[in-house]
Amino acid sequence: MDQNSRDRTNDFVVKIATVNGTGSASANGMLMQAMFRMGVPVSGKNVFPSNIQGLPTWYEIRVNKHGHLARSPNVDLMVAMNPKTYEQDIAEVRPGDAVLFDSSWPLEEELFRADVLFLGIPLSHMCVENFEGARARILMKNIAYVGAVAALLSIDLEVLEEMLEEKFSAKQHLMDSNNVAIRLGYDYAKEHFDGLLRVRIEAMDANRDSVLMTGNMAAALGCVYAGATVGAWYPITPATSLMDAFRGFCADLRKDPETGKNLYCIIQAEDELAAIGMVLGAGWMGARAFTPTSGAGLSLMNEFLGLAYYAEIPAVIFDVQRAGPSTGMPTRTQQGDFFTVAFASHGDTKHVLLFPGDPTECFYFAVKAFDLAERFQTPVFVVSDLDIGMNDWVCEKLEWDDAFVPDRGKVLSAEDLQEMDHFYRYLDVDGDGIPARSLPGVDPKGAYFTRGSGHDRFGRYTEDGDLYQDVVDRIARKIEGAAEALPPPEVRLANDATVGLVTVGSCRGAVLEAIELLAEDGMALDFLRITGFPFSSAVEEFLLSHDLNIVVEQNRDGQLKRLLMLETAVPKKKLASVLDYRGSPLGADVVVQGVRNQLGLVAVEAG
Amino acid sequence: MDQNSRDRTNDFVVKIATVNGTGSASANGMLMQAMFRMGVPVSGKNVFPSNIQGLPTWYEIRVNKHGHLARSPNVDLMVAMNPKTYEQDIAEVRPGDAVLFDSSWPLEEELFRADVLFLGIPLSHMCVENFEGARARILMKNIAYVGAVAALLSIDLEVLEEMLEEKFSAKQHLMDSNNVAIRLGYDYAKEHFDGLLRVRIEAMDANRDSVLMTGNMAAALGCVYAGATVGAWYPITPATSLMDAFRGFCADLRKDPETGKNLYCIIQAEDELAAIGMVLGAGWMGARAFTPTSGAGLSLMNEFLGLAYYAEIPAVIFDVQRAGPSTGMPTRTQQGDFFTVAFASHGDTKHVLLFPGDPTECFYFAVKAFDLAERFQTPVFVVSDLDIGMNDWVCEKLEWDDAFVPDRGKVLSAEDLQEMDHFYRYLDVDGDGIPARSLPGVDPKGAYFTRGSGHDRFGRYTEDGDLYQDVVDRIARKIEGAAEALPPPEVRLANDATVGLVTVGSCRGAVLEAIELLAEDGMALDFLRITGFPFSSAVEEFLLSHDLNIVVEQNRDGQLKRLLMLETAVPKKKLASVLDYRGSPLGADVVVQGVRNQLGLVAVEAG
Amino acid sequence: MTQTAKPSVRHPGLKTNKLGLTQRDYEGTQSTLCAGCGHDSITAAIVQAFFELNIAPHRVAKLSGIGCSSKTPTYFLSEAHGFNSLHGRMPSIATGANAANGKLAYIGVSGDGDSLSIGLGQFCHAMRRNVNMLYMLENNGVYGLTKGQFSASADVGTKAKRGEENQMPPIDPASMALTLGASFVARSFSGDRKQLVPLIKAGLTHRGFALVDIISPCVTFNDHEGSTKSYAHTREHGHEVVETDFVPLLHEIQVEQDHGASTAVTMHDGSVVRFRSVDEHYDPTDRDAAYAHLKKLQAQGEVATGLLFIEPMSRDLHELENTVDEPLVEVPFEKLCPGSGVLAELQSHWR
Amino acid sequence: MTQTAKPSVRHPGLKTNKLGLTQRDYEGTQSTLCAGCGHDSITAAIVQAFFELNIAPHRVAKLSGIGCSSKTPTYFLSEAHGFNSLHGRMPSIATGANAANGKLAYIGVSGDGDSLSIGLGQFCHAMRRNVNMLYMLENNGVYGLTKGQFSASADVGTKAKRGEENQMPPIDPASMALTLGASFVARSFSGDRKQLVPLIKAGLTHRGFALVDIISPCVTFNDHEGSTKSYAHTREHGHEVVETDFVPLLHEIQVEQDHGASTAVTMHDGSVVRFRSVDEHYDPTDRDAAYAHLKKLQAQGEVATGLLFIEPMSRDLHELENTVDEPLVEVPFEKLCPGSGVLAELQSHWR
Ligand SMILES: Cc1ncc(C[n+]2csc(CCOP(=O)(O)OP(=O)(O)O)c2C)c(N)n1
Ligand SMILES: Cc1ncc(C[n+]2csc(CCOP(=O)(O)OP(=O)(O)O)c2C)c(N)n1
Ligand code: SF4
Ligand code: SF4
Ligand SMILES: [Mg+2]
Ligand SMILES: [Mg+2]
Repeated sequence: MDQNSRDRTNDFVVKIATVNGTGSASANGMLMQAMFRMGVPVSGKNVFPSNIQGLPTWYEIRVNKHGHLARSPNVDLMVAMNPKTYEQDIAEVRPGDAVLFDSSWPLEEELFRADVLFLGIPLSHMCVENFEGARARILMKNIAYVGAVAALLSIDLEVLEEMLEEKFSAKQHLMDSNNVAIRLGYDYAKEHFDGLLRVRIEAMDANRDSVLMTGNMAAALGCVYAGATVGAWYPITPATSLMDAFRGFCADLRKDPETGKNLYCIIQAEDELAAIGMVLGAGWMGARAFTPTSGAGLSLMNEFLGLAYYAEIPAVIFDVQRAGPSTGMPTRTQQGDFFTVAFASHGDTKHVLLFPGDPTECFYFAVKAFDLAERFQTPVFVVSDLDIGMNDWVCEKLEWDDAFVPDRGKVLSAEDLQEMDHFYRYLDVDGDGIPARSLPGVDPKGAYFTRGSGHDRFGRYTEDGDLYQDVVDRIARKIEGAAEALPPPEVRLANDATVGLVTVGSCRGAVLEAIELLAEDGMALDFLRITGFPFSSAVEEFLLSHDLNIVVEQNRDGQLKRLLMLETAVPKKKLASVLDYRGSPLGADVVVQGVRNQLGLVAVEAG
Repeated sequence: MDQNSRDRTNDFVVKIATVNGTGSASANGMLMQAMFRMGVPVSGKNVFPSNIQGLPTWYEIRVNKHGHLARSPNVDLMVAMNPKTYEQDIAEVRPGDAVLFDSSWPLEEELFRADVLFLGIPLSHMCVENFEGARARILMKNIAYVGAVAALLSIDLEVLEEMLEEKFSAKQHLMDSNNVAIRLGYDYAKEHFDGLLRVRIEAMDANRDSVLMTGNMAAALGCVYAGATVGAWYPITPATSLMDAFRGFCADLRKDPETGKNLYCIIQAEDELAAIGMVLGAGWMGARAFTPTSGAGLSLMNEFLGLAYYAEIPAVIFDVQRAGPSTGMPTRTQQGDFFTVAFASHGDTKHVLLFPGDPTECFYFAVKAFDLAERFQTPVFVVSDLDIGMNDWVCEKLEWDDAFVPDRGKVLSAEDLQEMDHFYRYLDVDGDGIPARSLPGVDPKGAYFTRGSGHDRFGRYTEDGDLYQDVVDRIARKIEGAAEALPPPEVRLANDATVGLVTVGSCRGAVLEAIELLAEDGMALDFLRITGFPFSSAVEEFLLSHDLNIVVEQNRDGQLKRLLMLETAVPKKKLASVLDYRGSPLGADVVVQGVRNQLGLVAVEAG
Repeated sequence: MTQTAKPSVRHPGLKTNKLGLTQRDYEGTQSTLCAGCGHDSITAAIVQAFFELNIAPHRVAKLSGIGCSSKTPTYFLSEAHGFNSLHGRMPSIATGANAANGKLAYIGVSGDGDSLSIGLGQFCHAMRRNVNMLYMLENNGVYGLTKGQFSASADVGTKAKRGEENQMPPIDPASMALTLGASFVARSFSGDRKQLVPLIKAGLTHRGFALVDIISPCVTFNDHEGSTKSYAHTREHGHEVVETDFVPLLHEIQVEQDHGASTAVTMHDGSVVRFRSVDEHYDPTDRDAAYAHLKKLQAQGEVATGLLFIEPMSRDLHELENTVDEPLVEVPFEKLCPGSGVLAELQSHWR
Repeated sequence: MTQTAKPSVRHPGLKTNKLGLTQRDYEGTQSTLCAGCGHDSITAAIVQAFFELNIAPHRVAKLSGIGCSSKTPTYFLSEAHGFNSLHGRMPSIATGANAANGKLAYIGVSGDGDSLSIGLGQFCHAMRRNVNMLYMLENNGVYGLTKGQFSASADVGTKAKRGEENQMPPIDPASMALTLGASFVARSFSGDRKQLVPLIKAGLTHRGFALVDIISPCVTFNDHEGSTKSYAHTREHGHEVVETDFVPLLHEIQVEQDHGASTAVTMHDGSVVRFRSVDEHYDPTDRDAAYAHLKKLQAQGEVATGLLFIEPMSRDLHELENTVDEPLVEVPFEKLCPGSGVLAELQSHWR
């Protein structure tokens, strides 16, 4: 569809270019939040550097009345607040689009383009005039551009003012200056540029059942609700905010009312080897314990993960993926750890994975992960990514059933133990591959020796090949058995489609949008989103029932596709890949183009 | 074939059951070595516990005139020297076979079997009579049973005596007592049991071009010949003896003749994380550096391996595999690390692997590994196992071409650098995916920054998705390019076979023997032994050209088969598995049975 | 949660403790170490100490890393839950376990390789967190299980069995612990059961991390001449700086009053550790003085033994983290899950 | 292998050193740290020290781990080979590199998180091996790059920006280094260039592991009241125990003779480190006395700075390992490969 003829009310992208460490992140968040409060579907993606202060950073807000909230490269308004990136920011703007810039200093001649609308506001000058002190001036400049953008897009000023009120109700002077700043930008823009933009926002009622959350917040809250008591971690972007959020929730919700003491224990470990070790120690004791981490941390946990697998110790690991390999791009998103988590540690292993697609699922899957870890007595990974984990998503409100009872799996009480003739830790009595476990300190009869070395079904040390095999075969069966206990995949069927688009995690939105776009071109595609590993039979059925399955994912090597090759009966020739691993949240444009290429179709808009 | 009607001269198995830490290992080795010197194909497999002293241990010697030297479970003579395992040892003996035991103390009634030949020699009594001191008596008892076995099997006593002479020429009293001990056993057995056994040994001339080596010795020697100067490691069974051997060779061969100082540096690191870090530091400097390790150590190296991959630093890692997962059975063999090494570390990675099939190849592949590591600027893994690494193998003598020049790959000299306009570390100028590298200290123009974080082709830090992708795509191409530079797979074709047996590493002998056995039953099978990864086109061709490829390997999950599924075009249904992961070297019986099962054939000898 | 009778037959003649258990009940399976290994003597001391302290075996968590030393938890307290973890990683397992359930008695067994090489970081950080556990470092100067390589505690000039001399300076766990602020630091010798048993008891009673560094000769790889961790060398150069007596809280019998310059320290639980300084003026509650004395002896080639330092009222992990008194594993789910109302309230702010 | 002219234009007015290089030639790319970060001052001191020592930049290997501090090698010596490795793992990279080529100058830059938490083991073992390198520990008490969590060097009671108090006892790298037998231990302050530059020079000249622990305030996360690693706190509580002057071997000008109680130590290469004790009788060559003094000051809330300890004739990795003088990377292949004859001979015994 032609970009210019579309009605772009509630359908546009604003991109804001600033410098990190200057307070722009919270200003940008405000802007996005205001749009959310206007009831309009919106998303915000933070593109930030791996340093603390002084480098270019961007924030992309997409508004889409149809609810397509994947990243879109089609910027309608560029808020160019960082002279260091003027050149690239202005170059990115398409003909007819607009640039908002700080005209306190003249823009260099050669940056101007005739086909672009340049909206200059002397933001810095205005702030120097209105505020005292360097820091305040920098901060208020951010608020001023928020005001200006509000005016340009017709964002309800009252909504913004209400937000300032909530935020600063206790600090009158801050509220005053923020209000002044908002007005500075707003009034200037209204006066000079009113009605110039082709895009605008209009109140809707799409967000009634939605909240704004990051995946890490939601996952942390899931840990609280699941009854996790021990969290051990080592700081690493983009997983850090998960533990920060857990700590925050616990401080509010997990103090013993009588003593004020903590009903939780969070340990900042000396490194990730220790963090996972602590989780295993706590899990062995019977606590629900977890660790959030990312790439490098996972690699360091490898040895312990094999121990947990083989000694059958529950543990929950959040892998908030970032761009690898090695240190890679620590502040960029990617889905490159699938193989690492699926087969972590030397020797024969296979792990249970959950793949949330948005923050809401981060909450539910976090709760599920603890149930699964205890039920299957094995590490369970919740595999999200930087996009889900750290960006604010508009998503379905969380619900909690107060009748929920955690699934502790086969944990034996003192009474259970007393009733048994003998307790054998690794004996499968009912054929599901899952033996019962006892907890330390509960009863002398439950005592056994946990170890990563060869053991038989009775828990005795062994170097006998058959006895050893007996146990590892059972563990393999146990893990296979987890497949149907995982959350079912998300399937959406078109009519008579012979091609399926398969995806995972944060790619969901872009793929669904692409399916709509391709449907508009008459191409029917089915949709499958993988939510767990080992794969359930529904996954295999979907794949087998399509002539071609195009797997869309964010890594170089097509890791999900390769897992499907390995772990389902689908013939390899029925699987193809669309990959994007440049570190940005996926956009529908990439998927559309990729699918067209795969299907040998010439892009409609090409040439 | 009927076991009893075969001519079993030079075709039998002797199994010796003792207690570890009592000196029996060297006695057993002597026995095996004597047979080797008689020119007969022979192999010895040491089955030892994961402790230092006092537990049961076994040594299995197979003699086979046809050169089939895989482990065989068909024991013809059980030398039962450990009363603690009498029961299982005697139970293992097949009807008609013989047990040699120490009759100093009576065998318990219930252990006797009517269908087995019991040959009792009062070894302990004889040693008490002939030797002084507890330790000497224990040691000499070992030598005495060697003498007895020699008599029973007609091993040339002179050969044994010559060996004692070589060993103890400097220590007359030891030579004397050993000679006495040998005679004690020999004479007693000759006198009482002459001609009783159905098996015997006869001199041949099969070993003229062979030597006795362990894989770890050979690999260590390969490191010496490749010019490796830095070795860093952390002790771990079964990799320890590789570094011990390297140290030994270096002490002899790598002293500066003038100063007596070391032309090498071996560092016992504080752990495996440090060991691989040291190897990378040395590789970065331009030294050929390596580390030997096994399962747990590999897991700990994960993070650094990703750095080496992405920052393109040469390194050689010997993975002498043992039974996993986790600590597993540290003194048992397995091939369970294929996935770990192929995709080590988080993010998208793929590593170059070499799979030696015996000690001879350990030598050549070690040399090759350093060439490949420098040529492709990446970690190269030599993946062997406990069976190859620690057992004595009769194998082809090593040859060395004095014209050999190490392939350092694209290393720039000061002159090279001076001639360049600019040096850019990660720029591929000739399309093979391999950039040139400079070494620290050589020339200011060569200076660059090595890092595991995002970088562009010029070596500059980047968070730009396209520039990042450019580099990781090139690295993927580079690694693919290694496929044809690896040693070619071993292929043996039968006539008109439609089924291929595919294997790797130490499984070679058992698979070849199985092919012969199955051929005797009229079943023609082709043979493919994988020697490297990424797989060369020859591998794919072989697989595609067969209706079915049965992959024989020693792990639970069919890891090699799965790698072939992932990395070749062969349809999955053309791949099947025969697996044995109980920790013992593979036997042909397991393969024959497995192949029969796969092909839906009822075993000929069944029921 | 109740202590129950052991099914095994009781020898009526055997002495029982307050729980009605015999010393046998504190044993484990048969050792598979080399005959004469120092580690086995330590195992015996552990058995005796637990027996005498009247600790219910199933209320003990016994943990270890990997090594000959780390095998020993199998050889004591078969009714305790055991965890033979990974090489060098026992401290983190113990920390997490203790965080989850601080009401068990924790004993960790490690070796010098396990603690001072691969596990150095975890070892130091567990000390820093003052995890309430007894940490037994069975120190033989070599890697026993991997056949005799020098460990990081081997002294300069120590000769290996095959003759090589160690060149690398040693790490002394006791002085390192003092430097890092450990709250209980002792050193002993596997051959000195009389000294070892009270130290184990005091360490178990101490609320916090109690390090007992025990010279424990490896008869197979490091008991020859030229080794400074041999029986002979340790007997000759061990130097007791302070005699220690452990007096449990409920000890009925009056302890003998004939101590020389005896001082007493009261522990968290009210039991008493009583010292008699052998070296004049040695004060095991003065960290810096203890360090200086240790170093002085070391310079003379002497190995200070005894309870070198104790800070009985130090704050352990749970105090540092302000956790509830109840073990976290016993907190009912209802107290942990805030419920639907809170969830709705929380989310009302996320708009 | 030859030093060549820099292509960049020279400002004729700039001072040059013996190699004809200006201080500019010792700089790197523009820093991306926060304005005012202590680490940037340290970078400036490093630039000055290398310049004044006349070291050819390309004969320097500069290494680091991960963290804000670990980014700084990009900001100095752009003509040196650099290695920004993994979090906490720089010591092993440096050890391997040094083993392969002991003839370069090695400088490692690390942070308190990098060295004292994840990297504690490697840090200690590199010290133990006495790897010949200058190790700059840029110590700010927090994890800067991951946004301000307490590090293991944070003092008890230190307040975070948002108010929480640190409870865990700190690890002091200097006293730990003394305990572990480090051969060169110094402490300084990023704000004290005058003290820092000679320490860097001495550390670079020292043959062995030279630790310089530098309090380097993190202006973004740890420079507020309640922090013991702030500019204000360090200025107030830093206590120089000894003034240090570094006199390179070929220094033509006679050093001033007006030092008070000045003592001098001669280094491996003949250069001289000259001390003037500020605290009476402080002797930086007496390890145990230095330790005691450090601890005494610490108990008073003071941070001892200066060259705390030096053992100039200690044996470094290469001496301990008895490697040839020539860098191993320069030994020709012919000297390394024994050839076919030896192979045949060897194998004649393997029968
Ligand atoms: C990651 C890892 N690396 C190496 C090993 C091999 N290993 C087993 S025990 C041991 C050393 C044990 O030494 P120490 O802790 O001193 O115990 P000791 O046997 O002397 O009692 C080593 C290196 C291992 N188990 N795991
Ligand atoms: C294995 C691993 N875990 C976590 C991280 C994340 N990380 C990066 S820097 C850092 C801490 C840096 O602190 P410090 O060394 O004190 O340096 P500073 O930034 O304070 O100078 C951490 C935890 C990482 N890079 N790698
Ligand atoms: S090898 Fe040494 S440490 Fe191990 S059991 Fe034997 S004597 Fe003990
Ligand atoms: S965050 Fe702190 S340590 Fe990092 S650059 Fe900023 S001031 Fe320096
Ligand atoms: Mg030891
Ligand atoms: Mg820091």
